[in-house]
Amino acid sequence: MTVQKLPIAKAINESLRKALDTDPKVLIMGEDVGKLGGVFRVTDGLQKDFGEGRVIDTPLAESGIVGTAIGLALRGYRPVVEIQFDGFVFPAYDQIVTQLAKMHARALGKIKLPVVIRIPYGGGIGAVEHHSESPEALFAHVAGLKIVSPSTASDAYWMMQQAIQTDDPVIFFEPKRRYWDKGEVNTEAIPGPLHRARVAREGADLTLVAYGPMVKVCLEAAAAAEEEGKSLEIVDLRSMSPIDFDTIQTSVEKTRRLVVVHEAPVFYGSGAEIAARITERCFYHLEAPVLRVGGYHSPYPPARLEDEYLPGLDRVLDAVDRSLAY
Amino acid sequence: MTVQKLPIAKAINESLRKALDTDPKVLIMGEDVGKLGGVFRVTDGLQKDFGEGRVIDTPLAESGIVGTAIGLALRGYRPVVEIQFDGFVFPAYDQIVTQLAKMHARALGKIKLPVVIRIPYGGGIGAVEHHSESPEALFAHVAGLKIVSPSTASDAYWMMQQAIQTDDPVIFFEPKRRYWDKGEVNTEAIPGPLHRARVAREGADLTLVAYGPMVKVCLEAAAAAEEEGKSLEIVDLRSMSPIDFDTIQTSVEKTRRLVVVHEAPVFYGSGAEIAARITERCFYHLEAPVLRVGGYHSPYPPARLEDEYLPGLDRVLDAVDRSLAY
Amino acid sequence: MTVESTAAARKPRRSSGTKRASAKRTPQPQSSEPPLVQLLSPEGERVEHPDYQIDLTAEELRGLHRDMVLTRRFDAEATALQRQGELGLWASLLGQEAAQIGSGRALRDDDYVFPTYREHGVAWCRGVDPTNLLGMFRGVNHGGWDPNSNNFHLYTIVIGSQTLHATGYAMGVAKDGADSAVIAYFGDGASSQGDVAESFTFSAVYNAPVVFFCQNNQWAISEPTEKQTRVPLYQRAQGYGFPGVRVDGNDVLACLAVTRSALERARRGEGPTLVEAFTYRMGAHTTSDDPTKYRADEEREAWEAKDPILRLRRYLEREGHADEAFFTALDEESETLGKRVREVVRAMPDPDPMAIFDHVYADGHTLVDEERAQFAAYQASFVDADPAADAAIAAAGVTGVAGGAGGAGASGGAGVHEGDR
Amino acid sequence: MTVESTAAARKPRRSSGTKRASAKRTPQPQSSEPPLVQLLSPEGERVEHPDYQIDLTAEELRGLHRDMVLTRRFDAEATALQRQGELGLWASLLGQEAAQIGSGRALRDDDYVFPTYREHGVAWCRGVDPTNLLGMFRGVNHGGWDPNSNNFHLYTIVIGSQTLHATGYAMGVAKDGADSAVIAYFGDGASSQGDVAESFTFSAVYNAPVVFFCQNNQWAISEPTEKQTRVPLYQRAQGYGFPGVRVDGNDVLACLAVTRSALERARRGEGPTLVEAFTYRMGAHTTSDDPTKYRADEEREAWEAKDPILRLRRYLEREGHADEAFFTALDEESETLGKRVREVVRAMPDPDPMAIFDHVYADGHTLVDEERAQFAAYQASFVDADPAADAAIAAAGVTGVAGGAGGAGASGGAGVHEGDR
Ligand SMILES: Cc1ncc(C[n+]2csc(CCOP(=O)(O)OP(=O)(O)O)c2C)c(N)n1
Ligand SMILES: Cc1ncc(C[n+]2csc(CCOP(=O)(O)OP(=O)(O)O)c2C)c(N)n1
Ligand SMILES: [Mg+2]
Ligand SMILES: [Mg+2]
Repeated sequence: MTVQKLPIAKAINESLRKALDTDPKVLIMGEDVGKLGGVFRVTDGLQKDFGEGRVIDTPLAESGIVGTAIGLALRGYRPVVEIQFDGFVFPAYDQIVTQLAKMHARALGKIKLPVVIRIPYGGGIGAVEHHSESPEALFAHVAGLKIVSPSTASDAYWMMQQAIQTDDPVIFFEPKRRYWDKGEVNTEAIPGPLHRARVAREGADLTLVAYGPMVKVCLEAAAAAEEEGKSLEIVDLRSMSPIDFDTIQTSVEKTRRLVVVHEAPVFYGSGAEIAARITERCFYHLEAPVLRVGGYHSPYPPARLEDEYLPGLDRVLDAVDRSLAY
Repeated sequence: MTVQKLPIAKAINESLRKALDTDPKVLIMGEDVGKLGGVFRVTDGLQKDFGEGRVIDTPLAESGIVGTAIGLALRGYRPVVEIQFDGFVFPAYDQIVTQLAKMHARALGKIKLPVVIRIPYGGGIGAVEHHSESPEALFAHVAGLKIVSPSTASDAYWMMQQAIQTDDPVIFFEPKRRYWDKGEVNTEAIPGPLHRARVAREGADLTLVAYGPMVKVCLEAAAAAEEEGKSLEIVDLRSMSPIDFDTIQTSVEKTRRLVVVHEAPVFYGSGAEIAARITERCFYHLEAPVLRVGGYHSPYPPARLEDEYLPGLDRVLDAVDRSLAY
Repeated sequence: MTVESTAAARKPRRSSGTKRASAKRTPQPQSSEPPLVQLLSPEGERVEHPDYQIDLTAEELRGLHRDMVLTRRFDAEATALQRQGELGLWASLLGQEAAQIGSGRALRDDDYVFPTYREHGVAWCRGVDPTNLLGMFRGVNHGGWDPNSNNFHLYTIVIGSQTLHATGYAMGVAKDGADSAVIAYFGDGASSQGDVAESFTFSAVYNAPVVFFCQNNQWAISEPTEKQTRVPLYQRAQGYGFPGVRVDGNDVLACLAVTRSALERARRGEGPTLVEAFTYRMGAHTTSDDPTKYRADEEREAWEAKDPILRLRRYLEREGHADEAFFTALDEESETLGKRVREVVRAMPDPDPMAIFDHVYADGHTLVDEERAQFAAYQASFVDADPAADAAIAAAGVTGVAGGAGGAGASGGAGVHEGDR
Repeated sequence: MTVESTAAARKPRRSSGTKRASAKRTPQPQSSEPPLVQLLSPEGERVEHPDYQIDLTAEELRGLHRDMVLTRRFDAEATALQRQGELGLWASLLGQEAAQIGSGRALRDDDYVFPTYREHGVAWCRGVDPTNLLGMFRGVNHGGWDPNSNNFHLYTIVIGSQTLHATGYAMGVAKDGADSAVIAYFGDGASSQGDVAESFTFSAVYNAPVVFFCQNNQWAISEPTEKQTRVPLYQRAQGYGFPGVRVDGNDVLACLAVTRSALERARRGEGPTLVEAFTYRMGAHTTSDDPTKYRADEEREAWEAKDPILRLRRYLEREGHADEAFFTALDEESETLGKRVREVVRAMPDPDPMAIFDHVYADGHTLVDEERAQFAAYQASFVDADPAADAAIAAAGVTGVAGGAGGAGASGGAGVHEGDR
């Protein structure tokens, strides 16, 4: 039997290990990914076992990391790049947006860019500035990139496998405050498609859509709501580009109410896209406007304020109540 | 009398000239802004009249341009930075997002960053790659920045005056394919607030929201629709952050239908934010879902396809018809 | 179009000690001027350099001349086609032929090239059909040739980005244990971009087999090189721990010798080299540019005297390496090339609008599929009489004009606006 | 807290020709090792350097010692406070006191500093109350001191960014015709960032009065300097056209002399200088880091012998510049400082949640206003019995729980979940 109970960080580690093991073209690159194993130890032990030629400590330059990963991909490698924290991806933004995302189309399909960019993201770990952000919308708007985020150990393992196998650039957002949450990983079960949403809990009265770190909060909210006699369905989005609108639509046609929850600021966030499109698809089904719960239009606050800033159980249930009140 | 008929590019030129003239702290910086006057001649003649100390040709490095503009602002200057084309702002993205946008908050208000970043944006000029993009959503999601775009010569003149006077960073998106469109500029009339939307045409049956280059398309669509007996109201948004939702709401409460039009890709675009928020605000007023017309989820195509890619009269009217059919 | 492979590029670097009759040792430029590797004077005289020897046959020399002449002819044709409205834009390499042909002919087939948007001469050396280069300037694609068929990457417009791609590619070459090398082209303006500096860092740290070939044509659109640097650009390499050399960019022999030496160094596993080819942009930045706004005619005139093609021609004639028949035949070949380019470009069709949705992803994306289908239905809606259109609408799976529950209304109503397209 | 201003920093660079008794000319490091400016040996002996003289009074020397000791004490206290849970994180400067105090004391009041996140010693020299530095590490703000009150900019976490701010600021200084200078701190790791390279380019081209002070502490978290560069970092400057100098970063006198000289050069309008202070990060990268994962204890031990504080103390003692009473008093002052820091930090209140909405913009933003009001109403909704809560809800202008037409429903229903908070 190949079922193990693993923390999310370890599940990713195992998935990277397997990829390194099975495909000699897979490389790990990033700051401190070698001996240290990354600041979150996600690449722990990999350099020791696969060598400095496969697990590469890079100079401290994100544009350089992504830019050289593109070059390596052009040479036939499959680099898996680590950006140390969400707030440090921006020096690489130009390479990601103008080169990585567009080069396949620029070449009319003649070259492929199988690059995975791993980004530990989100807040809740009491960190200093730039270490707690959720910039997924800034990538999802850009054609040519695929954007995913697991919420469970199993998804962490399998989605990483699939991301590495994908011939397109994938930005893999890792919910850093869930790194230590354990879950079962079956390393042999064939997973569903990378970009399909998952109904994480069935319910009848309202649909909550969330991804990454907020899935857990929504599950807790649903448990609390149940005690009040409200039945919430939870869709774990898993992929922010593409978005599996069909699964959300099916759920909303049943529950007739939708609340989207994410850590990222609401303004121009992924909730907006989901609200707009689901409202279009389910116009005659919706009993209430799609409501959004997320970050405010402010810089991510200092750690002592993050509990107030981050959507918690109460903020989610507040939105649920507001929706149900329509 | 101080009313002149000016092309938009010239209106901005006049506005920059006035700012240089009245405030010795105002600087113009960018690639080729000096002798050449910029590739669109928007800064034409300014270096000749104000000298190399005020109108500064910079090295070819966008991060450096914005980063040094931040330093100059900290020293008390008010830099107006030109990014040569929309697609070349990304090397500066880190400085804009992690520094320019956040520094005022980081200092708990003790320092101010009055930096204007001018970006000629959008397509329709038959250009090569990276010269036709509309990246406004990638900035509007970020707190600490203000995002505006004029659609008329008068707004070009006055909004630039106001942007320069603002103590916050402003990204000033200039609709490059409208640079040569003329309009009346009254250089003495006191304008409305920078971030207030403008009803560009009154109508009864449906509201079109647009900004920058698409306002003209929407006005033409409204004229065509009128011949078919449909009365369209047009809101020129003018500001993408903040968004004047009140003006849109007032319009939609009257017309009960809304279509948002922009050149940028629809997916995660500004139309999503407007659709989500207006649906929330006007849930019981809307007779149809808010529809969006914009770019596709693909890289901006080669010039010979841009007429198909860019929302034109027909695409707008198609959405109008779809909305009215509900 | 086949491109003559200049065999010289395969010769060992130090072939023999024999000197050409005309070779003489000229003093290197004074110390106030940065040292410049030159093997052919503007007057077409061979000069020797202690570090760079080259010994080409008459045929090889004629080959270089032919490359430069045909490249210039192609470039002129492209400029003309832009004037005629066949291209939206053209970035001329006029004046930079020696830098491009010299460096391009130093490459082996298995080397890999990362160009900017102006390396038409290098493309020529790689055997890329020059008409392929015109697609992006015509606006029918963004490049679109297969980089791997000639080891010539797509043109990169975002200044400096490609230097990192080249470095990464070279890191891969080293990993593979191959002995080929990579060359990255960039301009004097590009030298200011952070990406270029990062490529220096990465290539030095990983000892990547890459040659950075900077064509310092002294202008970045309207900005002279003084706006980018206080010191000659080749000096930058030293601070990153690898050698930099300045070469006369209008001297095809020197460019060939210096690039070859740098490539060999890379192959030997000794890491990167920066070559600064000191040259001049004889034309406008692109056809959209008007250099009279910012530079004096005299500057251009002074550089005309250093013309790279004239220089080699003088040498060929002086040495008797080429006769009148050669030049006449070359003129004819040029005209044939021009004619062919003209014809191919004029016949180049506009892409199918549906191409907007092609190749956005290699492995597909549901939203692209959905938008493709909607677009097809929308397009089809304009041809009301055509039964295929209705089929397309149906196939797209969008609901009818009535806008049924759960579906976005289709575009049926749009037909009335057909006349506006 | 006032910080003693070391008057030495105001003295002209070349004060007199008199040499200290202990001064002797030691051979500079061999050619295989890069030259390193040193004025005080690890054993505390004064050595001379042809280019850098310094002549400090005993009082000035004691001042430097005091600065270093108090900085180290403060740093140790902060580390302890992190262990106690009072801070979320701390980035210790242990081992870098000489680099920071030496360079910090070279500054004039009207000079401007752009630090990274580790310049606690420089902050000390600027007169920034050290407890101000702790807010961001405690998580109550992101910095928040007024940069202009001590000409000490906020800590910058995004590696390298501040070098461009410093350059721009220096461009402004030059524009103003002021004779002050700017100093930008960064690390060996940061040297790889494109922004740092761009700051070299801009400062050179505009001849900006800025000193780039790189503390090469040989580690960027777990990566040794070899992962960033093949050659000593000070050499990088040359390729951008300005001087670079490597100084013994554990020698406070050398750091003072070299920085002062660079600042004076900037003031004279001669442009930027790069100073590489060769030092060692004695502790972990931050309190979150575990260096045993990646470096050997012996390395640290070797560097302990070069300790910057011990070195100056030995010199003071050898020269009789300080007596036991001085050191005892300093120990007491240290303890007082530690105590005060402890007390201030423990008393540091959490910010008001409403602060989330403060200072996002200088001139306001309607969405921030709206979200502030909604948040206030939401917060108020948890205090059901409090009439002020209802007032807040009403003031926020949101409609009632019934979700009337055109309005988002308010948060009235949330009170039931109060227990979960
Ligand atoms: C990042 C970026 N910024 C700006 C531009 C606009 N631009 C195109 S070419 C050019 C000048 C390039 O000069 P140089 O590097 O010397 O190359 P050259 O054109 O002389 O061959 C500029 C500013 C661009 N393409 N990319
Ligand atoms: C752009 C960016 N990337 C990554 C990080 C994470 N990070 C913080 S400190 C550090 C190492 C910095 O090393 P160095 O510049 O030598 O300074 P030191 O910490 O040694 O003082 C890294 C990688 C960051 N803060 N910013
Ligand atoms: Mg150039
Ligand atoms: Mg370091």
